[in-house]
Amino acid sequence: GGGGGSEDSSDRQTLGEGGNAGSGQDAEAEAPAADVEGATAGGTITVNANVAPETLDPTRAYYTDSTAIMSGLVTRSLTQYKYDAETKEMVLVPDMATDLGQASDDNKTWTFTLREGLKYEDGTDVKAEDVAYAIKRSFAVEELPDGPTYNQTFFLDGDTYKGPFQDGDDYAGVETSGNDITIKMARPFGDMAYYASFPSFTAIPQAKDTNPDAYGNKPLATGPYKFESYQKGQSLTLVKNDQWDPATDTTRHQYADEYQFNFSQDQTKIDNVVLDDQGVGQTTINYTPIAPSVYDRAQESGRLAIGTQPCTFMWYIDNTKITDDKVRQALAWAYPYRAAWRAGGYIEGVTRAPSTSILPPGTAGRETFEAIEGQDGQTTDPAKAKALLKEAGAEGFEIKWPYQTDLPESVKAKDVQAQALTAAGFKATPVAATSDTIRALQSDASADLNIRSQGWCSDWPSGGSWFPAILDGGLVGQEGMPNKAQFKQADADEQQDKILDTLAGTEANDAWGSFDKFISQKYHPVVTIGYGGVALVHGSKIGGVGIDNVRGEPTYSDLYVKK
Amino acid sequence: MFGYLLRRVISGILVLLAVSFVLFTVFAKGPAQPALAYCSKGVCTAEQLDIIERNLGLDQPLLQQYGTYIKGVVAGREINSGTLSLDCNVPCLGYSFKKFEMVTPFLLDRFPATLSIALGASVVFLTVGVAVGVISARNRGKPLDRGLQGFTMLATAIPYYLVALLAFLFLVSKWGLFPTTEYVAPFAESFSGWFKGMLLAWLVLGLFYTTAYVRYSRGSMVEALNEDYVRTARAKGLTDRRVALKHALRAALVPVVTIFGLDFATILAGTIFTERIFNIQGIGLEALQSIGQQDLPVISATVLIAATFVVVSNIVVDVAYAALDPRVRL
Amino acid sequence: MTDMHHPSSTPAFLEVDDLTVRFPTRDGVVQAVTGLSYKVELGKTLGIVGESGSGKSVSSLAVMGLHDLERTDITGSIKVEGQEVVGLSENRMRKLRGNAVSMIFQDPLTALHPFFTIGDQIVEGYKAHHSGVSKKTARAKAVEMLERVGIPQPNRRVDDYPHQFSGGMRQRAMIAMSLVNDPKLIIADEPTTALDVTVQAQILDLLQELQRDFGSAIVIITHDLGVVAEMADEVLVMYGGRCVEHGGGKEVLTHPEMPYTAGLLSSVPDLVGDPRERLHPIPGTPPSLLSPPRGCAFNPRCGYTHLVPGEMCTRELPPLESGGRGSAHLKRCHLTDSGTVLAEQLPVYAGTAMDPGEPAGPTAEPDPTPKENAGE
Amino acid sequence: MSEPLLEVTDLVKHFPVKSSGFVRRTIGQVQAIDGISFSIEKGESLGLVGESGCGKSTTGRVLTKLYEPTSGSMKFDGVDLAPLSQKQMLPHRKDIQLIFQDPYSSLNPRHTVGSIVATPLRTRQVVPENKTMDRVKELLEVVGLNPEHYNRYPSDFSGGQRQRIGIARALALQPKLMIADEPVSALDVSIQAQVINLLQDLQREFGIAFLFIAHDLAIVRHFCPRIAVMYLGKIVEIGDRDTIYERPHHPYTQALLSAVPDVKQAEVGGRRDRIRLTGDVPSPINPPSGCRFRTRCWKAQDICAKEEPPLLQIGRGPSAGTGHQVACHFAEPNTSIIATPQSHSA
Amino acid sequence: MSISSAGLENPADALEPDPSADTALEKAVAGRSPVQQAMEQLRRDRVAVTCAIIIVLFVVLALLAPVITWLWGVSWKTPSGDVVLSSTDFDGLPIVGPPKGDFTWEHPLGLSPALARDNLALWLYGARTSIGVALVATIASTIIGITVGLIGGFARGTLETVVNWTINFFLSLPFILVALILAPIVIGYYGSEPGKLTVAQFASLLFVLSVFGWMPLARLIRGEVLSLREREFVQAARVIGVPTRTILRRELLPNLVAPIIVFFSLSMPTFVSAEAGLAYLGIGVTGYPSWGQTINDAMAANAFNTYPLYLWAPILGVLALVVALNLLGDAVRDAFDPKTRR
Ligand SMILES: Nc1ncnc2c1ncn2[C@@H]1O[C@H](COP(=O)(O)OP(=O)(O)OP(=O)(O)O)[C@@H](O)[C@H]1O
Ligand SMILES: Nc1ncnc2c1ncn2[C@@H]1O[C@H](COP(=O)(O)OP(=O)(O)OP(=O)(O)O)[C@@H](O)[C@H]1O
Ligand SMILES: [Mg+2]
Ligand SMILES: [Mg+2]
Repeated sequence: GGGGGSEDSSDRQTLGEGGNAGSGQDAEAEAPAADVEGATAGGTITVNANVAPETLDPTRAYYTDSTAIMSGLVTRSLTQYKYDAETKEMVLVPDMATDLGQASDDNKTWTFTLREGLKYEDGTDVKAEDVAYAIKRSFAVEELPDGPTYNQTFFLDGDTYKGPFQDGDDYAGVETSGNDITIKMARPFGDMAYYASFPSFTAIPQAKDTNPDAYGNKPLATGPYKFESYQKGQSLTLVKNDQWDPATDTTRHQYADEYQFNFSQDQTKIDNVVLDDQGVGQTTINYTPIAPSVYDRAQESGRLAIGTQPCTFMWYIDNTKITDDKVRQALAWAYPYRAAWRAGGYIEGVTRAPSTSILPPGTAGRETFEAIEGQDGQTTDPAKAKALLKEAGAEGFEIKWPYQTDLPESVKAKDVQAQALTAAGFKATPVAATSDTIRALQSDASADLNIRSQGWCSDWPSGGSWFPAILDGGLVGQEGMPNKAQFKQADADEQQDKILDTLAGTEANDAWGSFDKFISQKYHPVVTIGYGGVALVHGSKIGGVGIDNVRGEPTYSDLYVKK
Repeated sequence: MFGYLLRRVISGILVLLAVSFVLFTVFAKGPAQPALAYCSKGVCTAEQLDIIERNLGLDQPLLQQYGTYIKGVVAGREINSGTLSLDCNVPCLGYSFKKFEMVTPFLLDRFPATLSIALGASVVFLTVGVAVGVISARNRGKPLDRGLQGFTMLATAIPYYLVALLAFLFLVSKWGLFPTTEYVAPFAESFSGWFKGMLLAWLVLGLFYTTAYVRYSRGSMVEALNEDYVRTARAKGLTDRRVALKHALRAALVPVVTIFGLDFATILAGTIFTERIFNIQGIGLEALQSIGQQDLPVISATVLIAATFVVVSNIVVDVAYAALDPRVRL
Repeated sequence: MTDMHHPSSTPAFLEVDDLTVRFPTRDGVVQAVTGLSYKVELGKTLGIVGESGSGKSVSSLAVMGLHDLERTDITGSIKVEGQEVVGLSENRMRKLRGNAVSMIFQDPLTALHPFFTIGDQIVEGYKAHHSGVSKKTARAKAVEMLERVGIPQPNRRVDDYPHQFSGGMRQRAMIAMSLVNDPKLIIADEPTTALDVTVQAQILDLLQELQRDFGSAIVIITHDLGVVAEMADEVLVMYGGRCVEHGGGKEVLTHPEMPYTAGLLSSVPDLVGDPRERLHPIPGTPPSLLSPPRGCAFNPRCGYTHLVPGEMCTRELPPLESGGRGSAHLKRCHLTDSGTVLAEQLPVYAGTAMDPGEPAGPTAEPDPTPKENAGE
Repeated sequence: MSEPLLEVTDLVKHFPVKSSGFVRRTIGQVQAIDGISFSIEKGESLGLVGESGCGKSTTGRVLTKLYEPTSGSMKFDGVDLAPLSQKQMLPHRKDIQLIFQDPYSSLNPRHTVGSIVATPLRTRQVVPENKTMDRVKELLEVVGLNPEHYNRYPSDFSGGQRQRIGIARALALQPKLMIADEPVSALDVSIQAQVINLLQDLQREFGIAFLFIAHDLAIVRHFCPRIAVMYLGKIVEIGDRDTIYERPHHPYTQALLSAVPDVKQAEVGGRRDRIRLTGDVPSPINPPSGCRFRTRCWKAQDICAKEEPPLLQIGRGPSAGTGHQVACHFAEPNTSIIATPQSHSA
Repeated sequence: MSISSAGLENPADALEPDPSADTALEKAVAGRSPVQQAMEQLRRDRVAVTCAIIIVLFVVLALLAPVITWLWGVSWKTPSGDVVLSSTDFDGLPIVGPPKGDFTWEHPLGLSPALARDNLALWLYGARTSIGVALVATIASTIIGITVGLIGGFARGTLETVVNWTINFFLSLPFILVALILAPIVIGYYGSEPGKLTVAQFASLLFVLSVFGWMPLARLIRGEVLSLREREFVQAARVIGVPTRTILRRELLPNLVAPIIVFFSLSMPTFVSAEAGLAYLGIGVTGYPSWGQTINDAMAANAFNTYPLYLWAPILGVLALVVALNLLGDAVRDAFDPKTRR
């Protein structure tokens, strides 16, 4: 399969399986990275999006777009993914580190060795202390919120150390000696090599971090490009970083002279600009998926790139409010999968695909199964739902789920959902929110909702970045509702702990796969409403386009402007 | 004149104070808890919320907050937040904890772009609008007049956003008739770059507003052409052109200029969409974004700047009015 | 002024012949001026009098060529210095306007442009006919003209705006403006109506003085019979768009031959005679120009129709012809020997003559019968 | 002599002139009327003449309390109206009515004649509502309009007829005093006479007193047995008709009279020696010191600038006893202003 | 959006008949009121009649929307999931009717993308919302504008200052920003109660439109009143002792018909587009279609190059309405304005 597209019977490019979504590793990858075939230097690459990254601070970058931009072009980290054009897969390779890290036997101590010759954009050397500082900095979740939070779970003193701003440099979890950086864990953490690819595992000189809040407005580049100007929410201009040495880099290239990112653009506009393929449009790539209505045009143009995204979209059933398993199953039959994709502005089979398991395709150890017999992730059967409701004696059960009034697609999807729920014998009560309030609403356990709608994407291609983060009983009651299903079952939690504490590598991955099947079939804690995919268009003069299927983003560092 | 200006300025300042106070109250009494916007993923413990509120000064009584804000505007102030302590210079419009920047310099940076759009578009709709209005008025009742009136009317019927989008897509993206729109600083960078980058934005926004000005100027031109002094001018043996363009137009401009002052507020609304479609980073986009992010200081600042725009333009218009009409004494 | 003598051989400077001006409107055709003829010689003054709406202004605007030709039908002939101006191209007409022929308008406040200085407005007229004059010369000309019309401190006031002038000064400025090119014909449309009596006297003096100096012909339009009496060598009385009486000034005012003129004279109160005597107004209101009464336009208001046999007055338009008092005194009336009759007999108004029921006219109006006339 | 209907004493009306500065200080006063005194008997009519801007209309408006007087008293029927508030004024309103100069702007173009004339009746509830229309028709008939036209609009009427409507409106309340502010200046000569005759009839019939404001000396002469001449906010001469016209004492009155172009005088050989006044009326914001007329007066001497001449009774001669008063240091009669012609109708 | 400019076209238009024109009018009068005369003139004006017919037609179509859609058997509501799936393609574009299928009488204007709603029904109900909202908002802002303008023009002293200052204040508030700020507030309050939310959103739409739409009219009226109050007929009423409020209502208001008509005909279209813009922000008519919302949706669906009919049907609706309203407004104003009545 591979992460790329495949052709279905109607000539339409659709998603293939997720491949191994970056779970491949190549500890021996060599620097410099091999040239992209046909790549030429020079030119400006314009990147458009209808969204904008919340932050570009390396410590806070956690969304797929900000991670892809920063890791791909600006900030190097200990490890990184590299696009393999042949297999169209991402492969984990050493980046600033010389290898993928040396773990102790119990997976509780990890050591990375920094390469020689790494420099910041200002010409100063990158030191191991800077990486250590960056790691410590990522504990400062109060000052620098929104970043990944595995530190707190797995790292030594993760629950007590609050980062260098509050607790100073004294953190026992990270030690440096020469070029070595040693990270200590509180509990076994077999996936550290993956985790080390996050921008938070970059190097930040402490001296330059005087105003941590503002650091993200102009982070110091270690990669091939540096910030020239950044207008938050609107635009970002990257120019070549002449201090970057390709000989130290296994993944990145420095083809274009400049990257011009335009955020918060009108979707209709950017789709057409690229498809019209005139002037700047020829050297433009969009990182937000196209609107469905231009799909045909995009495909004809031959400049459509399709790929998977390791994401599963879910209706998190509030398991404390909808306690009857039959009602939960009824919801799975009632949900209007395909109609809701269309209403929601997704391209069936391309940007949304039927989902069965919680783990998306490409996740190591994933099992394919049906959580409910016959439910293939796209069948709506109101009669079955009705029957189940009747069995449960819950006819007219009220479903309250949120939607965004200022997002027309959300409003449309809500209409379809409400219709389907009503048809299936539920009482449908959509709850209005705006793009500003929806996050808070969905994170508020006391909100008057019994369904929350969200997607989750792999942080790395193993179940370890899924269940402990979103369906762990211990998370119930925590601020911000990380466990939006409020799912807490003794047997499930017991299994999770066992996997975390005793298993690593393939064993662990396989165990997560079975765990997925176990809870899905036994408890139906969520309705999986689709796997994600991306369909990007680019101008005719953009070369080296690949889809990073770890993040569902373009492979920025391979892009070049065709002559 | 000076006294008049002073009086107008003070009345304008009162307006601005009222505007800012209303904003403050709306936010303070509104259901949205502003501090929430600063929590990670919109999630905070009550403790964290308290800290944020303290940082933002939201725990103080409304009037005191307002007082602090106004003091900052006139005298500058120090902004403290947790580990941070920053000097905010006059006119201090606060510090954006969303952008981690001082609002004033940051908006000042965006301001020239917005001003460029507004002024350029004004030039377009004033010149085109008045020119078409004059042609219409001089040919009133004839097919040319009806045609022009009808045509300009059509433009208002289509939402501006659509007009701008289509203009961009076809004129720039598809046919490449216009250079890509962007803001280039006219003095610091390149004047011609600025002109080229703004041209389409000016034309589209300008032509959209032209409709109204065609109507105004046609109306006042028709009126002026009926005035006795126009007959006097003709009786002197002046050419019709000169009579229309010197005597009638001069008088017809006065009401148009007055309306222009009134309209400035709505032109600003137009710049928001213009900025978005034409990729021009100005205040309008910031306003749009800051509202999305509940970034209070930026919201207040943009609203205040917009209001100041209006107030100032009204004063300017009054002065222009006096310059146009010697009977008006300020 | 009677002592002024011009050889009668002098060809008339302005000759209006059978001038008809009509305005087609949505409601019908407004027959503003019908069959008007007159001549004015250089150095002479013609006074045109008549009620509001009788076509005085329209006829003189036709002479200036100031009508919007797309909305106006003009027939007949107007000759200025022998040159036909009806149908003259706009461009050539323009050369005449403000040059050989100029006009003074009634309300100097609205007739002067409020946004330009007095000087500018005078200079503009000068430059329009003297291409290539320097700024300085033009300004000097403006100052000179202001001085000429008696504005004190002309070189300072030349930069003033009209609103800084008083009413009388504005009218002087207006006159200065119209005289800047030494016109041979001045048309003054109610030049003093907006002014106070004392100022009016000043302006009338000024006009006479200027005429003496320049020898121009003047057409003065007014509805003030006193002004005509003072100024005019000849008087033309208009009613309903037509000339109804035409003759020497004193002649017409002392021995009117048209009942309308007589009516006008008797309705004006004066400074002599018994103040307690009742005024004798003409009953009713002026005729509609959209559908003028049949026959003599004045017949519905005339107190002498009973003296004309055979309902002539309502049937037939009387010709403009010489009455008993010499060929220069023309009248439009069926009444024979009207001069004497008017002098000796009081008008008789029959209630029916004024019956409002007739859809006679404009003022076909409601009830034009003033009470006091009904009884008389 | 019984108490006069209206007795105006030292009436002053100043309009403040504001500066354009930041604080809008009053930097001067338009001395529109500056201490005038006169009285009107029941059923009498007093003429008020003068040049534009001399304060005639202001006088009328102060008397109807459209403007608040600055000082002075105006006793009407024994009550001083000057200090009354608008509310206290209400009961007196029906007794003093105003006829306006402009027959176009004084009638609301959007109301029918009937409703215009009925407004005072309804507002003051003079007649029961069901009788209102009858009364309106009566009034229209009185002023010589066809009562059946009560449902037409002012635009359907000619100027003279409109003026009649205004008169009907003023008559509706049966006032004791009618202030006619240039009631005929906007009308054609032929119509002027109609309206003057009508007013005279009404005055006679209803015994209404008139304050007749005009700038046309000939018309005032026909309407008013007594005449006051105003100049720049002051009354400079007041007396009965014959005195004023035949033996005017004040130079201004003389000049005014001599400036009138008059057909009948033209008949007798043009104008007499016209007294040429130079210049314009000075600004009422800064009136000349002393005698206000001195700047245009040919008789002016030093004393005129220093001392304001009081309005004094002219005690001798034929004008004695007629209440002839003049405000001039050098008052002397001039009888040659008006030449007597032979009557043309003879 | 140019709410603020509506109606200022002819600031000096006098309402009173021009005296010099009256002889020219005389024929037409005989016993007819100005209103009747104006109607007469309008009746003779072919353009005006056509426009009136168009407007009436639109209003009738809007009113009869339920009947027509019922007769035609179409509905603007989202059909069931099965129908959505069977009538649209994977990319949301309809396969029944244009652009992918052929014309069908069942859905003469086709179906909407994604939700497969019937466009005819959307158009008809859209007309309902758009015209209705515009009408209500126009009436509301007209009333506010008249009231404030009358007071501002007639009052003196403190009240005058306050009123004028208020006008300036509202003029200075950036309408669009206030709307943007209001949206989340309203939704925050009523988000979880769909019934109340609809009402609140609708109410705030009308609030925003009318609160920010009245200033130009108020300024215009104030200007007119300032000149009208010096007219002698106002003085006459005061001399009679008519109370001020009655003077405002009876003497002044009837003379302000012309500017009010102009304002009316110019604001209606402004409000039609404003409604759409605000709906996008989340305040406005939700759960009901409107022309503006359809236009927005069509824009997002790239309808201008994939499905033109979807975009142009509502735009043509707005266009026809706007043009008709403006031309009719002009004609009505001309008919009532003696100056242009020739
Ligand atoms: N452009 C026009 N279109 C239609 N009718 C017109 C036009 N100009 C003038 N009239 C009409 O022609 C008639 C004569 O008007 P004119 O101005 O000549 O009167 P006048 O004698 O000058 O009166 P006044 O003393 O009021 O100035 C009037 O009834 C007037 O309404
Ligand atoms: N409301 C006002 N505010 C300020 N000044 C005023 C006001 N009304 C009148 N005036 C001034 O008072 C003076 C007298 O005015 P008024 O109207 O009484 O004169 P008038 O004698 O009636 O003149 P006219 O013959 O022109 O009607 C004038 O100088 C005028 O400018
Ligand atoms: Mg005239
Ligand atoms: Mg007056």
